[in-house]
Amino acid sequence: MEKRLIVSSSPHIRSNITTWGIMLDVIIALIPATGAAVWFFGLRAAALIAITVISSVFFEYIMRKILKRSNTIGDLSAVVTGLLLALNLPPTLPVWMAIVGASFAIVVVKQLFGGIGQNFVNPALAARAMLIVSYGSRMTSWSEPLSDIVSSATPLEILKNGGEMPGLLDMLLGKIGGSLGEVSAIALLIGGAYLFIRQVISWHIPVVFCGTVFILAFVLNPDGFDILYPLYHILSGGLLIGAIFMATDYTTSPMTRKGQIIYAVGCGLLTVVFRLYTNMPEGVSYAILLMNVAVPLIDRYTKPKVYGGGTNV
Amino acid sequence: MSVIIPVAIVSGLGLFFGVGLSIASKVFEVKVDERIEKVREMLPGANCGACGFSGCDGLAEAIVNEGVAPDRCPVGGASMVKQISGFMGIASGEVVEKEARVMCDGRFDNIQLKYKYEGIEDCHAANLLSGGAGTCNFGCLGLGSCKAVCPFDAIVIENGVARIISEKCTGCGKCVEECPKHIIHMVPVTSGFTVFCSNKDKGAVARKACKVACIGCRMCVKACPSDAITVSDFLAVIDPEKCTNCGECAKVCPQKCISDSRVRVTA
Amino acid sequence: MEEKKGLLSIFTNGIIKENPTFRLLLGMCPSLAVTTMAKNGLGMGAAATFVLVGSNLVISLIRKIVPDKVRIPVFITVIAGFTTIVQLLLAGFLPELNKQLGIYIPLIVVNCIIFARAEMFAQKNGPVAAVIDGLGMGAGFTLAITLIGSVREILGAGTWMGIPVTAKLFDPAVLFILPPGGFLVMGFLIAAFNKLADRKKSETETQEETGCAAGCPGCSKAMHGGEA
Amino acid sequence: MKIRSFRGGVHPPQSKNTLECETIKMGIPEKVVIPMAQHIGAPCKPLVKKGDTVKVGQVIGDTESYVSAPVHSSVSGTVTSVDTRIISFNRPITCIEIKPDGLQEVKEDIKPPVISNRDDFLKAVRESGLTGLGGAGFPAHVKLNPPGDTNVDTLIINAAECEPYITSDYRECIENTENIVDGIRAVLKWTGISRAIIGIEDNKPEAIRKLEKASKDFSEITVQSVKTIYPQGAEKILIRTLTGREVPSGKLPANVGCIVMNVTSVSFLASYLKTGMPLIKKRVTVDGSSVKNPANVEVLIGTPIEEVFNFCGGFTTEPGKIIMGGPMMGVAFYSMDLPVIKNTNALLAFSDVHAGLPEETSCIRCGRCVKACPMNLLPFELDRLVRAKLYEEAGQNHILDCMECGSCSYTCPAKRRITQSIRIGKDALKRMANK
Amino acid sequence: MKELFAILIGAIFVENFVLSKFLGICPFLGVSKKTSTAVGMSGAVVFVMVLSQAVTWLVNHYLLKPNSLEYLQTIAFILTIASLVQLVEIVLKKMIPSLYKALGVYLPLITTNCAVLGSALLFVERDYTFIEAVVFGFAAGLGFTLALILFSGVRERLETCDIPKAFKGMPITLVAASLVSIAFMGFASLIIP
Repeated sequence: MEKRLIVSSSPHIRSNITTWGIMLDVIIALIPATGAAVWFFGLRAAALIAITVISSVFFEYIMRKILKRSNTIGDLSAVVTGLLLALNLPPTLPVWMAIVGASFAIVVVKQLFGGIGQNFVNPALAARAMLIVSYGSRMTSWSEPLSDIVSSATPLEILKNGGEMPGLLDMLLGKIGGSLGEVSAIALLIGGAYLFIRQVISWHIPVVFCGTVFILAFVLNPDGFDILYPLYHILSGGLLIGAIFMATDYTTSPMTRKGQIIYAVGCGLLTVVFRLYTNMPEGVSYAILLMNVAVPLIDRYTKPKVYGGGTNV
Repeated sequence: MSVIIPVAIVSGLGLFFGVGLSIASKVFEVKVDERIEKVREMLPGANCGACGFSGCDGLAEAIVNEGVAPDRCPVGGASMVKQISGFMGIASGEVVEKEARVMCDGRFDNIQLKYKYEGIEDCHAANLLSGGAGTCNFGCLGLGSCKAVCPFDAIVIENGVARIISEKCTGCGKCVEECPKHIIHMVPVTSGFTVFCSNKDKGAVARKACKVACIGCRMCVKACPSDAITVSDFLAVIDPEKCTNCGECAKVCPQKCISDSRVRVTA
Repeated sequence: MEEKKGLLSIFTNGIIKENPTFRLLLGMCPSLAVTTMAKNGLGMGAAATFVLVGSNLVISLIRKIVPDKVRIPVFITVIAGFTTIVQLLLAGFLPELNKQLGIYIPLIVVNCIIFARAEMFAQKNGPVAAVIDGLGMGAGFTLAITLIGSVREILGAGTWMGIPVTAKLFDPAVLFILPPGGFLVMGFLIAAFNKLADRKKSETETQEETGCAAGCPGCSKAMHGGEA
Repeated sequence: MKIRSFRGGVHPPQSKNTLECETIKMGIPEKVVIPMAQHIGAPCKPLVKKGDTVKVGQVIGDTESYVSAPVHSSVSGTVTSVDTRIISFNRPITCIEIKPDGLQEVKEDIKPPVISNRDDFLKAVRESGLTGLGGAGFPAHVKLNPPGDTNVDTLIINAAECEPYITSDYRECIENTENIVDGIRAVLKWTGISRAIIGIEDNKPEAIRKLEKASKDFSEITVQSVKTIYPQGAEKILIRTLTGREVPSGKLPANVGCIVMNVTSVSFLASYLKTGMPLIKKRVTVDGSSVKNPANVEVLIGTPIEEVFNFCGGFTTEPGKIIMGGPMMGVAFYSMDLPVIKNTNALLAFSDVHAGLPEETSCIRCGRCVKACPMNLLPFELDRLVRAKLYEEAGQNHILDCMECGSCSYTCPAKRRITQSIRIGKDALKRMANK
Repeated sequence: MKELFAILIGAIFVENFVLSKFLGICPFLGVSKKTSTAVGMSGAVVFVMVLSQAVTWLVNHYLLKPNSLEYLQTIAFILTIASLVQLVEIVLKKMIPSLYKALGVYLPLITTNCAVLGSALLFVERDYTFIEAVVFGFAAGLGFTLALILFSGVRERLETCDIPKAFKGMPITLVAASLVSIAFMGFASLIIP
């Protein structure tokens, strides 16, 4: 048969941005934080991260196979989910629990809803919340950085229950207790800057999120006025990793600028409420998850004004 | 005494509300469509909301006014669905059982392709691009838009042409509406011989487009003993009301575009 | 129900084909709320079965006397009466279980299963069939929520009916005895039921279709008036 | 000078390889095929039949209908057939095929039109056969005669050729600068519009300089450079960029006081007023990875595209896809027999490597399409709704306001075919409306 | 005042009727397909909850308690609620058709909404005063509203998701509810001032 020309609908050219490329950028941006985690918590941390990532990819592969759907491990999204989940785990967590978390993230949160782009809450965060609810004590037992000593407190716990706070420099570098990836503020900020430069994320969500936390923590400080207090809130716990990497997850954040700002303010507000008014020292995960749930509604009410003055319904 | 007080209170409450309600319902009466009431009575009345409507009244209204399927109610079970469907069927006056039929046999062995289509698997999308990739401009595009809308999995795409599995077809007509080429028609289930072509071009053009295109030669018209076939726009159409399924038309058709659809059903 | 059914089929109907929890999706609230333990499921199921059987019987008996207009309030009263009886019985004999189940016992009154069966079955059938239907539905409900309770208890607390079963295998995930676990287990069990029902259906379908197994090439030949 | 722009848009690679290619005239083809509908509006009825001899500039198709423009013969020769073919739209169109005799005898009655008032002018514009040369092909006399309830104060000349590859308007600015200015002045004079703004992208300094120089004596004409971003040259977008006005949904530019004309259109108008020769030829950019010698070619209307490609040295590799127009909004064709028509501004041929589209994956809701959409729509949402067949909801989300510029599909990292899906939705809505 | 605030916050967030007490699951799952219906339903629920709390409290306090007939609660309450809802429906239909159109169509669903009866039973259990009972009803209604409206947004999105066949419909809805419920776990340890 003679050769036939291709006919397709315009446009006939495409940009070279791909899902794969975006995910790769996120992974690159997480390298400093991952490095910091391995530096501070040793090989055990490296093993935990590797196993979480591998099992995420494995579950993604298996689920797509079972559901008889196209294979999507090539888009690297499962790697990102696994990596983010691993960085949100305490260094002492038993490996099998991390695997349970990865299966929850990929199977229940992501693939049951149709896979990439269709989950309505962030898989890594939902898995973390699920692990916290299920294995509360394991998920909150921390270890001292650069040693094997099991310590009892993260800066946020100290902030809540009293005690001596670590120095600002230690907090910036990450020489504090906490989840693998959340300790080193500087590594996270480097990653954030990379994502911003690569135009993978815009500044709106991280900056408004952190800004809201800063202002509210400053105003609601139970011990009176102290500029250090809100700063501690920013630098400790999962705020930075949450604001830069989790709250900006495309799938579970609003589409428009206006929506993103409302969403980020909501995240900040809920974070402060959870940190100050509940028994838990940390609330970033729940705050983002709750705002994830609200995203469809935010999207619905923040549709842009159409050219020519029409409004979206 | 200890028995009388509770009984008195309960029946008192019952009486009070009963009387109050019946008075209220009389005073505030609002007329409702009779059919809605009838359907409402056939529904279970659990008001559980599992159907997605506001209780049984809401579903009854939706069934009557919006044509929602009664199987939305998970409570009633099959017998209720049948009962309501029957009631609605009688109400809308449908008696003849019909099924859908794709009036095209432009399989890949019968037609050529003008181009290689790249894009969304949807007949409308392809139709927007110079009327689709096939050489016949009237034929099935084979991208399965009808299959996608069929609620009963009754359509398969074989070799570039949609085919309807008549055992599964309920005659809902969704595919008829969907087809951009308008080549799916509703015919009585008893209808046998069918012209499997929709090409309205002149004979020569049609023949070039598809090996089994109707060229409007009128051989079948002459052969038909019951005057059931008419040709307009170079296309033969069999009137199922007059057709006796004798098969004379199929015998004479030079293009072999008339065949007995029942053969496929029972084969 | 016009056609006469065997009493046995009425009974099994409620357990499998029209399982109130998994197939009809009725009575979700108690199915989720009290199923943190298998035992609670069993207790709740028994209580609901009692009310179901009782109200089905009474309604079936009085169905001819009650005018249509007031049947709904009457049904509610009957159901509420039986619920109160169960409540008092439980409080008297099984105070522990009563405490566990809490307000969900009186809430049987608004359980859609009971009302739906009253409307759909008891109202149209004789007392014997109605009682059997009540038993079947009750059994189906009981089995279903006991199953949910078992899964949640084993995964969430590592015990079954209070007996430790998984102590050595893994740490129980508390999530499962909390509300999210309820939704989750319920969702998975219904999906599993769907899958099973689907498989059954497709089995029968493939059987039907084997009649046409060699059909398609044959058919298309037939379509061309026996050409070739 | 201040450079103006709009919100949204994308930056596809410019690929303007033919910027410096001076227009070459192509000779008389073996045959010409002239469709009776090369514009938006009623198709023309053929005025000649098989066997007739025709001359250059002779009217061979016309209609009574107002929204239409006559069709002229581009060659002298013999009519060999009048039949129905499927050319550019999804409907059969009557076409007149002419075999040229090579003499190019000009029809005797061709002479410059005499114009003394607005009506004369509009009549002449219609007779010239001019339809919008930029893209859609809207008859020019209709455009220049807006409904009575509008008050047009600005003539916008669209020289923002934002599609990649195409340089034919740019060549017009360079080669026929005087004609452009003359054409603008004629339009302003006879329609009574007070000012004209030439909108041109800031990556064409040479053209800007020439236009500024040619128009410096006429204060009513301003040259305004605009940012180089796609789709700057879309009518509604250019209006907003230049005047800040937004054309309401379903309204005409005239409703906000603007008329937009393509730069080649006004230039042709000037030459028509001087010579009386109607629209029979067109400058076409020929480019693409398969084309041996990319060029700007002046082609007689009706020339089969195969001959145009051959004129440019043929193909280096066998093409996998042929596009009439630019790569963003152009239409892909399957046959090399198609003729060049009035609004053809480019012919692109791509080799197999560049012809196919990447595979579609799931939307990741990254929001790039929302950011790119110049109409402020939610392309991802429209895509989702159309695929779920929720056409009415898509309509409520202004799917009909989409101008199919393709920015969303271009920028999508998941390579969703958003524009195509929007077309399906618009088509479905139109069908529903017709019912 | 402080107690009322505690009741309010508690009933909306901490012991959210739907997500942590499993009350009103049927309408939660049934009517959450579209945000618009969810809003209507929520309005109707809040309205009826407040009204029924008031009336059942009066029935309990002035009819049952003095005669020590607490064991008749279930019957008395359900009768009261059922009749009340029907009365409201009939009256609205005639008197304020516009409001009926917005809320009334959801009223039949409320009779069997265990949230209404549940909140009545709970105020007895907790020995609330009249004001407290009404506020409790209002707050529980708001909690229901919050969950329902949030969830309706999620479900509208689920509508076009590519969900595995066995999970289509109720199962995926329950899994989604589970995830929403996990998100609400954040409120579980809220310290109420």
